[in-house]
Amino acid sequence: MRTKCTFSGSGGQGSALLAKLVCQGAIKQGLKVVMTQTYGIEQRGGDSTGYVIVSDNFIGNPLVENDADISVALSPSIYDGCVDGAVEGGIVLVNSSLITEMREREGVKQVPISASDMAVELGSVKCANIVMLGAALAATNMLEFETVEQVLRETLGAKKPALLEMNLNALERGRTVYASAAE
Amino acid sequence: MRTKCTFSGSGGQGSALLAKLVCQGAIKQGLKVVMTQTYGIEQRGGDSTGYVIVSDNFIGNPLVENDADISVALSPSIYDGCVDGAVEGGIVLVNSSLITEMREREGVKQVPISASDMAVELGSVKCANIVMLGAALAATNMLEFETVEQVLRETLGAKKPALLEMNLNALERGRTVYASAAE
Amino acid sequence: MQELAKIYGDTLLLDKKFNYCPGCGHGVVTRLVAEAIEELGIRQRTVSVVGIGCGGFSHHYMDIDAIEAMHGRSPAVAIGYKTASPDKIVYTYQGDGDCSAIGLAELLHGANRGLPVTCFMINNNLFGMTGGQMSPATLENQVTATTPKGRDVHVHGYPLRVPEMMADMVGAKYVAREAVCDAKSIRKAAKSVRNALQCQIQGLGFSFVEFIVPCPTGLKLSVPDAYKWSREKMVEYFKPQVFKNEVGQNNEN
Amino acid sequence: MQELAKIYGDTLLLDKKFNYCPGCGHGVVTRLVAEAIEELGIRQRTVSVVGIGCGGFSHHYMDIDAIEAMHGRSPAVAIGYKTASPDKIVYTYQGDGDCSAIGLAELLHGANRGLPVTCFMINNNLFGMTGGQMSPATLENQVTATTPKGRDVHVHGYPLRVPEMMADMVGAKYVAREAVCDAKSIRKAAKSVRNALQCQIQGLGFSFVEFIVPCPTGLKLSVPDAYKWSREKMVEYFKPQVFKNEVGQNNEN
Amino acid sequence: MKEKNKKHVICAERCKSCGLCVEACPKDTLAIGKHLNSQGYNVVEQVAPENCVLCGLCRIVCPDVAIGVVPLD
Amino acid sequence: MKEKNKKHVICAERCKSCGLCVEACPKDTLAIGKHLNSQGYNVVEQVAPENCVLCGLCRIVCPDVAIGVVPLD
Amino acid sequence: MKSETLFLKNTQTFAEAMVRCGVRYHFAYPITPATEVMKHTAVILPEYGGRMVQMESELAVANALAGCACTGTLGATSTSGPGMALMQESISFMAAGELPCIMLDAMRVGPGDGDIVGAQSNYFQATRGGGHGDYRVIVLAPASGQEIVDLMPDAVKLAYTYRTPVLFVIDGVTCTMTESAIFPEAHDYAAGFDTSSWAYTGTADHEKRFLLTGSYTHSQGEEMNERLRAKFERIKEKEQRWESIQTEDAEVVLVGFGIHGRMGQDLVANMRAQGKKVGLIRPITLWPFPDKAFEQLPESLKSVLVVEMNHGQMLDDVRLAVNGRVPVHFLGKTGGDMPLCTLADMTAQINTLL
Amino acid sequence: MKSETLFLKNTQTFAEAMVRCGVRYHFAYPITPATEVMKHTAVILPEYGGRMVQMESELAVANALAGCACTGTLGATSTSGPGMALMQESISFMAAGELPCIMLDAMRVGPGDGDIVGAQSNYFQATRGGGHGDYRVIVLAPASGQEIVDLMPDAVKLAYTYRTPVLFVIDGVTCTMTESAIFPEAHDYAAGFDTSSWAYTGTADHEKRFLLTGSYTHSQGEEMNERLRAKFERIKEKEQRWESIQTEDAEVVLVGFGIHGRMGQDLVANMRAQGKKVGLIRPITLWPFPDKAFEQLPESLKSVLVVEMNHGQMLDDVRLAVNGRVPVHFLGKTGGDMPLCTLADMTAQINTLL
Ligand SMILES: Cc1ncc(C[n+]2csc(CCOP(=O)(O)OP(=O)(O)O)c2C)c(N)n1
Ligand SMILES: Cc1ncc(C[n+]2csc(CCOP(=O)(O)OP(=O)(O)O)c2C)c(N)n1
Ligand code: SF4
Ligand code: SF4
Ligand code: SF4
Ligand code: SF4
Ligand code: SF4
Ligand code: SF4
Ligand SMILES: [Mg+2]
Ligand SMILES: [Mg+2]
Repeated sequence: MRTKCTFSGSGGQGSALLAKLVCQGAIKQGLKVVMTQTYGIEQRGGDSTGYVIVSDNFIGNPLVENDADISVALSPSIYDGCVDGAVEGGIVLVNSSLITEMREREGVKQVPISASDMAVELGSVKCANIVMLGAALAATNMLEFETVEQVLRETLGAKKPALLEMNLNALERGRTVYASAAE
Repeated sequence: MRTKCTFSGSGGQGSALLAKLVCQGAIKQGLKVVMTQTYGIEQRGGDSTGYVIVSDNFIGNPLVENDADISVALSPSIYDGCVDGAVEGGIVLVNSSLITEMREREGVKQVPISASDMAVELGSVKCANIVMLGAALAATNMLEFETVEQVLRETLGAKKPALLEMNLNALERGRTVYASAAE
Repeated sequence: MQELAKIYGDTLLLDKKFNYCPGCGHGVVTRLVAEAIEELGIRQRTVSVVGIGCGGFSHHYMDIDAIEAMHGRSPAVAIGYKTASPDKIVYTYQGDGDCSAIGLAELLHGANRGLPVTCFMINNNLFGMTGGQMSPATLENQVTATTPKGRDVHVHGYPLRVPEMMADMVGAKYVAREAVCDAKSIRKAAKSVRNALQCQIQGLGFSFVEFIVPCPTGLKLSVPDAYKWSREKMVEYFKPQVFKNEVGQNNEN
Repeated sequence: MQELAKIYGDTLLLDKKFNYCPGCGHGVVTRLVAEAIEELGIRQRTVSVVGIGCGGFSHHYMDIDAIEAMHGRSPAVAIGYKTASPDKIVYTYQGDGDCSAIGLAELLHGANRGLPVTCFMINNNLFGMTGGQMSPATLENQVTATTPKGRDVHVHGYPLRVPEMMADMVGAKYVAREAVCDAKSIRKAAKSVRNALQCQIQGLGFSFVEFIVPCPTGLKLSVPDAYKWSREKMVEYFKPQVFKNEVGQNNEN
Repeated sequence: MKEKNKKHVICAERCKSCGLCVEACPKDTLAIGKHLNSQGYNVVEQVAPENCVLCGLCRIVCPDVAIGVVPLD
Repeated sequence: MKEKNKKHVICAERCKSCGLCVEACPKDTLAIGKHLNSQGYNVVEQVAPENCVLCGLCRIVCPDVAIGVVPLD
Repeated sequence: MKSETLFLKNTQTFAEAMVRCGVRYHFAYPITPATEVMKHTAVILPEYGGRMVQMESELAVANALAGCACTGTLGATSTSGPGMALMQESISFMAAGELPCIMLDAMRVGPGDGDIVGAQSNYFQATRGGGHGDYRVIVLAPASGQEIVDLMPDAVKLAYTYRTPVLFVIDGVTCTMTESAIFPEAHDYAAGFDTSSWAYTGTADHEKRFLLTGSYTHSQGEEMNERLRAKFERIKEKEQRWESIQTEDAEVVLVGFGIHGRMGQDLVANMRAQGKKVGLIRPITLWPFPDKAFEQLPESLKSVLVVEMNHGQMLDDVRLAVNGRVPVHFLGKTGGDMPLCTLADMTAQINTLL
Repeated sequence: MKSETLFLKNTQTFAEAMVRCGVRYHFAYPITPATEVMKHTAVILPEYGGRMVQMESELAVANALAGCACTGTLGATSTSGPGMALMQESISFMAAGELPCIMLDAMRVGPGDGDIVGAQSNYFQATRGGGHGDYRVIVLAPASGQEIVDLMPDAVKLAYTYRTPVLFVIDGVTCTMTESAIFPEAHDYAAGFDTSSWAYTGTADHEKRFLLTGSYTHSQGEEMNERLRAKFERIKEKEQRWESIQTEDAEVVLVGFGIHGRMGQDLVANMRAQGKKVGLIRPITLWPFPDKAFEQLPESLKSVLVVEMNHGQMLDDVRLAVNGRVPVHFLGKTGGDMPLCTLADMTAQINTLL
């Protein structure tokens, strides 16, 4: 099994962290994982995308070349790229709090999730990425939900217990919301 | 017709000038001519050799590669190289004032000429090279004798009339002495 | 923007937003250079030779021709240019890394040669563009991306003072260090920019201005803190001063 | 030779004749360096990093290991060496061209870094090895192979004074300019050679000595005239002096 | 002491919310506002325009040429 | 004022006839001689050895380590 | 350091690998995307008693590296194309002087200063050199973090066995990729080599030695060149490395190094699954180029496709190795948001050749 | 300057030729055997209103040359291998920035600092480059003083037509040879080209222009590379130059450039006189390599012999051009008192192949 993921957002939305968490989960489960990033001159902020491939065998081609199985679009500026970058049959999770206009693409399932709004409800707009992570896990089954919970515990637990709580809730919220949002 | 010449001596003996005069003579006669030199790091004095090829058609190979038709050896340090560097049937003019021990090489005619002594007689040891030039012209017929006289006149005439006189004498002396020296 | 354009004239291209980080000192120096070009009326015959670094973008905001040289080589490029076109005004715009690390030889030989070209060195005390590594101007014990425990002066030497090395050079006619850390120092810096270019216009010889500017991103400080740090720490070691001024011109305001 | 060997000890290899030109100042400096190594007892742990130029031959006359670096890069090679082997004594022996033309950046950054290495710059005011071209140290209006009408300071700048540029560098602990133009100046120069190496032995920091020496061949002067010219013209512009001396040691004779 | 024929302007699109002008203003007339520009920065605004003396210090310090005092027309 | 236990030596093979020692000698005891060494240089020689004060100045200035004052043995 | 699995950016993997294999001094100057290596060694080298020394330029870096090598100590550097250009002088010097060291070119787009996205356009620079004279350095092209780790001991051994710089070339895409690699227990491979027969460590225990690459007598120059020529021939004979996959019955063989070689593994699997007879040759040493991989190409072979992240450089070496036996095609690009050909591009191209 | 015949060292001939064809600024740093060029231009350029500018290093030279080119003015430099190594950065920059200039590599022996005697070991450096990225420069290899003179107008035209550095490579033996050359009347070929469409001369008469080879958007990088790729293809198609002698019925063809090509002329004459069917291909452009010269090799051909003053560099290009049709042999040496194969060596080798 091989799952290709794209996590995109604007500076500060935590798309790179999202990618990293998936990687750590994969490693925990003994899967192969490769992460690539668009990278730019340090000073320019702007959009960023983390690409992750999770697989149970050696990953030759490390590129996600417009064949993402699951794509998370956190901000409007990268929305188009996410839709175009999905594979036939792929899923795009759309942060409908910010992305208000969606465009159809045949063969690609787009699931609007008001991640930023939910995140604000949960305590901080910063955990919108984690809401999306929960949804992405629900959408793909590429990782065990518990593994990622564990990863969150390990990375945040020691340093920021309050944050951990919020993030675990966000993860759960994403998972549960996915089912209904995806009809 | 193509004549390959080697003019060798130690620093200050004027072997490069010798080569240059031959070149100028050749140009005057509308012949093709190429000069190459051994060159070293500026500061080291030491031996120097000028190679000249005079020809009536385009000179492809500009190297004198141990096939000198005529070779002038002004000092002992380069004598061996001159003998080895002559072609079968070539002539080596040996400055017997300084080169006291000669070694036989079959097929190469070696002609001892006490050029330095003659030069001293003529006014300065410095014109030993011109004595040899006269002999070389006599030995080869590669250039008209008069052409070289003319070159001397043009190069020395204006600046140093006294020197000119001496050098013309040296040239003549070399020519006449060659016949007898070569038996 | 339209409104601001009135006071800036033709040199500054205000329709292009600066893509420096918020608070970046390059923004101020870029504006000062544009203002001086405008005031001196040399826009159409001025060519900028920018270095590799964040300041490499500076020319995009001005209506002048520009050459983006290889890292550190702007002074040599400027000399070649000026040799062939002595009537043009040529200035380099280089970071401290570009100018005083990899490009030190070209800068100092350029200064010593004394051709009338102008070098501006924007000293933010680290390599901004590549992500905040130590530069020759990084202070003792300062933590950067490549000095995780602070600059160890026993391994990497003390911060390098550049205009000081030009003191003895006859061909260098205007040499100054300015700070761009508050309104007052910026006003003074503006004067040095004009003087340096004036020095070239008058054909006197080489001119050089170093600007102490903050790089909030590289310093990993808030903008106000970065300015405060520069005003306090940087200016203490790199003392602003006019080392040499042979510009005959009387410069008011 | 055998007899002279007695007074020189093991460092100088007197069975190798110097292949410098008659009267060449490199001969004197080479001897002074060998004498200092001998006196300081560091022969077996000394490594010479020579530049490209006539002085590149200097190590052949000493029983020490040597590295012939690329043109101008000796200080960087020495720093790499010293980093890996701090217990060794490493000195560079470079011409003025090697050291102050192509190699200026490596020299100055090396000096500023302050690692205990020693650089000797033998300033004969031109490129000797390549046949007498202008160097950074060539005097105003001096005729050389590449300045047939004399050095035009408006094109090629004024002669470059090197140790002056190190004045401000904390890491440079011994900095001097000496002349090698007569017995008296040679005696003084000998002291600086020792001090510079002593500075390294004590681990204080970077040390540098420039030597003003004549190159009769390049100057196209007789040996005595070349010395006279250096004593008069060179020493006037390049004033011998000890710029910095932080060597704790008391140095007699 | 407002100078005549001049006015204070802010170019919202250029502002990067660095706060330097806020710090520099001798009359505390400036503050970072709530409005986001297209670059995503909260634009600075004059909170007490009546106090502005048109001294131009904000212009001097602004690294983004986003603020200043201009002739009235 | 000759120092005892010392003598003046010239290494003929190393001398390059530059004349610097001749110039430097305070007692004018040195001169370029007629003898050619294998390098082709006229070797310097002591023309008035009796005047030599073994001061060693010739050694100091010689660029070819060809001359000097050495212990008697 | 015990054996462990780390999930790192491949530049960091490079740093970890070289330090764990014996590199103690890392001389460098920042340049994207190589800078991560020095950032990492600045942190870890002190733990090993070593040091990351940031120099003022790549010229100084390369010469300090040479100086370090002269002591017999293993040093390294890491840079990208513009920096590599500035190191050419010293690389020629180290090749001539037979000085061992480890280098990394984290390849980015050129020419000129270029862009920071990945490329493979320094193939010529790496394999033919831009320095002076006849010389070669060993060039290794790992295709993954794991291969960086696996090749490092070899790199150190090659550097010392042949006394030569060993240059890793890794495209910027692979460099900035993050993946897992299993690190074996740390081992100082350099320490296993006795350098006392050549290192310039002072005359206490050996006769005077000197390193000359110039100002010798003419005959010494020829000797040096003949010695090097013989060494290079030896390396060519013994040290070619490559990976071949299913070439035995292939109709088309894909040739790619680094990331394209890695993608080729997937490509072969995909196409074989469709019954298409495609094979792969992935050069691991770029110099010596694995000519031997091309010696027994099967009768079935119709053509070869070279894919590079440049405009055709290794292409020359492949054509030299194939020597006219079958047509050699090329697919390559550089620059842009997607600076390399995708698996889809490669697949499409191969389909036209089958 | 009227037409005249001069008997000069070929380095001086180079200086005269370039100045008579329009070079007004010569930036250089001394190095044997190229120094004669700058010595000569220092004397003659002022007479033409130009200037020889001695810089502090080859790095500075190459960058000053780029700056000069930015004004649209024809500049030149001359150096030898170690200096060429230091110019690689800027050559890549000029190629990327499409800046015209004239350069000379008076080739001496390497690697490292090397010896001052002649060599041809910078063939790779010249044709493949040691700079960063995918780029090429036009490389001309005259074989005599007269050919230097004859190629110079072409060189200037090529530099401006294609906006590219044009590099002459001449081995040190040929450089230091003295011979006659007929100079046609002086003519400023550069003046014939209108540079106003691209030169960076200030915005008085054009819209803002800027020269970028980096820090562009990714897509600009790809555009630059594609533009250059197309230009290089155009040059390859249109600008191959070579001399072929009696190849029509040859059994062995000798391939050599520069001095070996020139010696080959004698060799063919000698061997043909003996009834031996030997031909010669003498590449005059090394890049683009004259592949076309090898297109119609005769049926009679048994083998090709490449002779170089190095250890086999052009050999690659010849093998690529021959592409396996006949065996390609190599004869070459570098260094030593006689740094090249003699006519006798070449003749002996060919006799074994006939
Ligand atoms: C030859 C070379 N080496 C390294 C780099 C990478 N590089 C780009 S910008 C830069 C330094 C930038 O620092 P600085 O000059 O201080 O400018 P800043 O960004 O701080 O304004 C470096 C090292 C390069 N482009 N070329
Ligand atoms: C990169 C490079 N450029 C140029 C040269 C040629 N070169 C050899 S020595 C030298 C200069 C010598 O002058 P200097 O350093 O003053 O030493 P000197 O011979 O005068 O003692 C030059 C330019 C070289 N070897 N390498
Ligand atoms: S990184 Fe620093 S220097 Fe570069 S734009 Fe940002 S603040 Fe300015
Ligand atoms: S050329 Fe000058 S520096 Fe070189 S050895 Fe001769 S005198 Fe000395
Ligand atoms: S003009 Fe002066 S008073 Fe008005 S906002 Fe700006 S700084 Fe404040
Ligand atoms: S200084 Fe300029 S950019 Fe900063 S907040 Fe004020 S107006 Fe905005
Ligand atoms: S020791 Fe003194 S007195 Fe004797 S020869 Fe030498 S310089 Fe003259
Ligand atoms: S100084 Fe030395 S080399 Fe010169 S003449 Fe005297 S002994 Fe001979
Ligand atoms: Mg900086
Ligand atoms: Mg010198």
